[in-house]
Amino acid sequence: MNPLGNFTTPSGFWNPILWLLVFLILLLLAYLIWKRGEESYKRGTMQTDPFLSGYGPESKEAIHVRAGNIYWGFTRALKGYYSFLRKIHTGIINDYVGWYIGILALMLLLYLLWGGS
Amino acid sequence: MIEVWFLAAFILIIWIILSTVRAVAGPTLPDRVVALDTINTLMVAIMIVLSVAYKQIIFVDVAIVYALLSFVATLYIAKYLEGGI
Amino acid sequence: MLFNLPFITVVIVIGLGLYAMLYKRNLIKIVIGLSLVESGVNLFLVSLGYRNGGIAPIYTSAPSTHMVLPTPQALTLTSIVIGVATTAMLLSFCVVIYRNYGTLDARKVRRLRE
Amino acid sequence: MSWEYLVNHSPALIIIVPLLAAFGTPLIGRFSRKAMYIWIIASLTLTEIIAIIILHTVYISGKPMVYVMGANPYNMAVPPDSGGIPIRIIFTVDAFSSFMAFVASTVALAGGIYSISCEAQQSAQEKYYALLLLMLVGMLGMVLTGDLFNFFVFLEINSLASAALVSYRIDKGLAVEAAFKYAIISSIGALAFLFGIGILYGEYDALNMAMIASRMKFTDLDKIVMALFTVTLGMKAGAIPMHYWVPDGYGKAPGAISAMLVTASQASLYGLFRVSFTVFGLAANTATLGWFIIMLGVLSMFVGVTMALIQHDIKRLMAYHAISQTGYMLLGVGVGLATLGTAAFNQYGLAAMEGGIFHIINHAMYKGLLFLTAGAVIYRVGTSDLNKMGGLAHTMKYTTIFFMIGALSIAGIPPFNGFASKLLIYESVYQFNPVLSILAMIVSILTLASFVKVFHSAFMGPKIHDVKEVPKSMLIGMAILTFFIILFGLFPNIALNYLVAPAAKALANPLGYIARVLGGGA
Amino acid sequence: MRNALLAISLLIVFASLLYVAINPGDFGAATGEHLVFGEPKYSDMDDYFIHNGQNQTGANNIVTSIVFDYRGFDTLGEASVLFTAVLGTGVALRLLRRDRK
Amino acid sequence: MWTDYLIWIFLIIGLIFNGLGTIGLLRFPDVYTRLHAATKATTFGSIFTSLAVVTYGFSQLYLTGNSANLTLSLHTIVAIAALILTNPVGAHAIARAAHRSGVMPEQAVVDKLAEVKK
Amino acid sequence: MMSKIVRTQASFLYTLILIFGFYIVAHGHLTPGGGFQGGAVIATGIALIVVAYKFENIKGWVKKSMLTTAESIGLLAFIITGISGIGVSFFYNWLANSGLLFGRVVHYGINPGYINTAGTLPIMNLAVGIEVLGGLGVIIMYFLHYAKEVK
Amino acid sequence: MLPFIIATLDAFVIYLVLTAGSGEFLYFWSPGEFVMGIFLSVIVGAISRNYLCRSRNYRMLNPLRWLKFIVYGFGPFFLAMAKANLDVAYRVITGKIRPGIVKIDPKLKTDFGITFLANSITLTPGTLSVDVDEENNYLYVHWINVKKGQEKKEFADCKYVCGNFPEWARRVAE
Amino acid sequence: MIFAALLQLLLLIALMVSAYLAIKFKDLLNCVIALGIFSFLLSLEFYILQAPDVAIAEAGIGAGLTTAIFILAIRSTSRWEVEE
Repeated sequence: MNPLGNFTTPSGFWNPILWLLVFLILLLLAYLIWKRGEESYKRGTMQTDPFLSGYGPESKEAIHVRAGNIYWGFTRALKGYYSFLRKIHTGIINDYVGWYIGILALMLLLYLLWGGS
Repeated sequence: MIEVWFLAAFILIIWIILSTVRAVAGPTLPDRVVALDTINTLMVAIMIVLSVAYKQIIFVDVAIVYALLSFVATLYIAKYLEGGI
Repeated sequence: MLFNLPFITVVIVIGLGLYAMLYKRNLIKIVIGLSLVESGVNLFLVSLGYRNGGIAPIYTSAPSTHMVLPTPQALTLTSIVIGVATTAMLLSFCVVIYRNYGTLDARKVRRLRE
Repeated sequence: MSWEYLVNHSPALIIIVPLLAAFGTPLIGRFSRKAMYIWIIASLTLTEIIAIIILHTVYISGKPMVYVMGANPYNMAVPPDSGGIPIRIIFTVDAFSSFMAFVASTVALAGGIYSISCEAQQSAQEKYYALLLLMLVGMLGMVLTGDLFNFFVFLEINSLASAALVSYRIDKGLAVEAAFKYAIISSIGALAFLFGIGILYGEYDALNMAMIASRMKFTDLDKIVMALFTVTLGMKAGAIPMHYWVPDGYGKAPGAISAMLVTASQASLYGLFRVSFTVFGLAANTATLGWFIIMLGVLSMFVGVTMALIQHDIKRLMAYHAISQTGYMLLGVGVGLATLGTAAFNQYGLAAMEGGIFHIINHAMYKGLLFLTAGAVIYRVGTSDLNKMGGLAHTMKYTTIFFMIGALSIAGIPPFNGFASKLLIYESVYQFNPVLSILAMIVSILTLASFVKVFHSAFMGPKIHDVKEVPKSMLIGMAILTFFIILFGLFPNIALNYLVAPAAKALANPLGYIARVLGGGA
Repeated sequence: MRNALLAISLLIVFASLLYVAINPGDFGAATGEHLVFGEPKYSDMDDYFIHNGQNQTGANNIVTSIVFDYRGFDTLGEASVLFTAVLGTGVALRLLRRDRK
Repeated sequence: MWTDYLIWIFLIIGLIFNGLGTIGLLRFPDVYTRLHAATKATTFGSIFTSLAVVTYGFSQLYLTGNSANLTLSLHTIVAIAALILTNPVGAHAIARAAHRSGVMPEQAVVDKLAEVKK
Repeated sequence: MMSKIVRTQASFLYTLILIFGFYIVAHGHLTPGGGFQGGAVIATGIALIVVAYKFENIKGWVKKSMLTTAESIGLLAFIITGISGIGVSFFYNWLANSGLLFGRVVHYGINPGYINTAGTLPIMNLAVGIEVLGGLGVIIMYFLHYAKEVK
Repeated sequence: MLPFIIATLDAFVIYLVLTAGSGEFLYFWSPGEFVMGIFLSVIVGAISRNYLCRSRNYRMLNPLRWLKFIVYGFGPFFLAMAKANLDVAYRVITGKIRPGIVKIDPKLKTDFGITFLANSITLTPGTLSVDVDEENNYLYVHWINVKKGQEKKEFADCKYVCGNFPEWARRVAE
Repeated sequence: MIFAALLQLLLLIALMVSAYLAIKFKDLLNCVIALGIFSFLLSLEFYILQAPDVAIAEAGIGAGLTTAIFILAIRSTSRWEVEE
């Protein structure tokens, strides 16, 4: 029972310490590569600003992507699925109870017809 | 002798069912409250009679609780109707 | 002799309560349905413990010792108190909802959805 | 002597301590608020310590602890003159129970410390803390008891306390609406559960789980009981077609309570596993039940995560994730249940169960942490709408770090603890049915995606709100859970070998459970 | 559609519960696994209570001896439920500052 | 024993009056007259059925000497007292509430209370 | 406020209900009843007083803080009675058949019912009775206050 | 202090009635019941002292009044009640009614007296007390068979409405 | 003993009827009254099933207090099931 050891899964093993070591080494490598990059840039000057064909950048509040707009394409693509989901989330308490009763009925049917030894 | 008490209780429960008719039909709310009150009183009678039928003296306590407490529910409804509370 | 009539009554009462909970739109009506279901379950528990010709499980001067089963009665006591507690709490929620929403219609009390 | 005494009586003490504290809280809260805080934290810490003692004891002895309420001596489950039937209420604490008790008390401790600052502005605080303790009592009772009716009672305590706590912020009535819905649905579920208990009692004249299991014949009535139990407990755990109360309740509760509600759901899940394995596991053909639970799990995973993607309320989003994560546990344990009794069980079914059970502890920890951070954000920003947030990382550094740890953990990024359990589930479920495993991975990816969304819109970006870091006690509360996340992430062996594997074995071995209770005294 | 589905599920649940309630023995069929009103199949636990409750606890009322002794822990839970409900009612119906007249 | 006949008589009187009360409840036209029937007749009838029990209790006490029968009689008397104390007040409260909620007596020849209200 | 007749009668009935409730509580181990039932009866008595009088008067007479204190004290007494048996096990009835207070020995069979029996049961009954009367009474008071004080 | 003692004694007497026949020592009551009864009565007295003696009116402590009360209860009252029921029976069967609400002035002063009278009226022939005037103690009585001519008067005659009950009420309660 | 059985039969029928009434009315106060009647009858049924403890509890809690709480709640909300 070595706490640092690896534990076996049905088809292999997993050892977080080993993984962490590898990860750290990779991080070090990445840092080294990053270090080798261009060193002539200076922060805070025009050099780091984006070039938008002559226009100045917009204010920071305006370019912040709001939560409602993220994954717009994804929801758009799955429109039918989402409209169905929105339809069943009615928020009426009777429907809450109704779903419960419905699943109970399904379960009862399932068990009484197929379940059992 | 036991049969007599059961018979009495049986007749009393017929009266209760007849009173329930007033609770169903009663045009106004006070009518239904009257039906409730009648049912309470009859219920106390039934309980006392049945306690002899079952030869269980302690069952009378239930009847006392009934007689004392059913009245409170009536008072609440009455006070609501008066516009009190 | 009674053809399990108490049990059938239990089921009908529970069915009526469930019907009220499913189809009635008023929140207090739903609470009434819930208390009907609960009364049905209580009656079920007590009638489970009945033994034909038994007397109440209390030793007094009654001659017989052929008693009905006491455990379901103890369970039912617990259940009744739990029931009144639930009812009181639900009704207090109803009161607060009415005050904030101005209605008790379940179709209008649904600001939380999706 | 006293140490042994404490160990022997610990199953009772773990209930007594928070209950006594809860009863005393309204009295103490009337005199001094500070004394009340000390009282609460002391009792929660004591509960945690006792939970650890129980965990240790059960692990060392390797068999369930039995504590009989009111018996002489305390562990005489079956009186000698009763003909081999248990009479009293028996607490049967096996590895799974002790482990759930540990989780519950840890999250409650974190939530209690967190609440001190978070709820400082609210009125009726003594009621809040008393309810918090009662909720903890409910969870502990549910996981420790070995008696069906007692389980029902604690289920009701848990439900009512949860509903009352959800309604704690009565300001706009939204929280009360959520609480009403939750209370209605959990009451009807509890009544269905009670009806099932009634049927079992009528059939077998017993209330003890072990006794019922040993007498179980699996007639048609038992099938109905099984349906009532599984659907009710699945509903309480938040499985999908009955999940509607989850986003409402989790979303509108105070931060610490959301974290505890997660644990409460896990306790219901415990009940589901306990009932399906121990009570019905011997007599029933569990394949149908297993597949049903798998289906519920898959639905929960997928629908939960896709619903989470489109939310713009931070706590509702997390609530949908909670549903989705519950799906993993249902999947893992469902696979175990579906293979129970076959050769495949030892091959991968046990591993799947281990994964599912390990996921319970991980889920309770990281989801609790996420809800606490969400509460911290709401505490400072004043709104829960993600569209109105942004740039919080500039000022709330610690909160951001905690949130990142939680988010990475829930998405299953190594080396945090979510990964370990998910890996177990993926691999074992892959051997059972590859499609399910692939689905689980997709869900994991979507989880990551939606947390990227939260992280981006709340913490990244320009500074919109001029806010300070949250008070210290809230940070302590979050830090406690973070500690366990990192601990279980870096050293999964501790959890797996000490907690999860015994729990899974205990669950898979109903005969041992029955023998322990019915097999005589000490 | 919705109402039809609800009605069907309500009917199924109702039928299942009715299945619990109806004793086929009344109609001539074989019984054995059904509940019969008035004739519980096993009663060993309750017979233990009836025969030993009075000696062990000293209470004539066996129900009380079960409620407070054999299953006293349930009663503690029940009392806690009532306490919880009172606290919950108090939380929900507490008066905020703006609520006062 | 002669008390048996007494019990019979009491029971019959009680049942008849209870029945009359119920029939009056069904037959009378408005709330107030129904209250007359319900309150008076059922109280009286219930008292008589209870008196039958009291008689039974005392006769058994005399016959067997078992003090439990004394308890039976005394408790029944307490129940009667409770009935007498609560029923008229309940009737009064209902009548007053009905009048205040606007249910006027039908076929009334005079209504002094309504005149006062105006 | 209900009429003078109701008020006067309620005052009489209050004592009757109270003592009857306590009778049920104290005889829980001998006759049907016990802590819960008796507490409910007493709480109904409080409800009777509440309904019979004016709200302004009730606010002064029946205090919520008193009732909640009663509730907490009852619960604490109950659990402490349970804990007192923890030398053997939680909820152990150590007073029964001991010859001490409430410790009269009772044998199987019919007896007229002696109040001095049943060990810790009467104590628990009293504790639960106090708790239930406080709890149910304060629920009524909460509702009444909310109906009256909130605009 | 006096209200407390009265309430305690009242409670104790009721308790004794409820537990009679329990003991072997005093034949009626066992010593345990006595002790328990005193304990509970003190609690009840402490709680209900302000309600039982709200009017601070101790006239009812006179044993003579109790005697009168008992005489009244078994004598005129019981007869009137029996008559009332025959009356109701008659009206139920025939359906002959002539209802109306009349006002009477019983000239009683105390709360207890008016309560006593109202309850008696409700249980006796053809009358039902509907309302009471808070200041002047006038009773509004629903009369099932209003006597011809009475509906014209401002105050109906007590003699027809409630017989000599006001006298009894005065004797017992004032 | 035939009367005991008939008594119970009628009682159970009355129980079902009052349960139906409790959800039928549109006026919630009527519902509460019907629920009160239901509680009384249920308590009598408990009594006949030899459960006096439960009968007292049902009489005290179900019939007395629950009705009171319901009426207080209806007082704070609306009396009619369908508003407007």
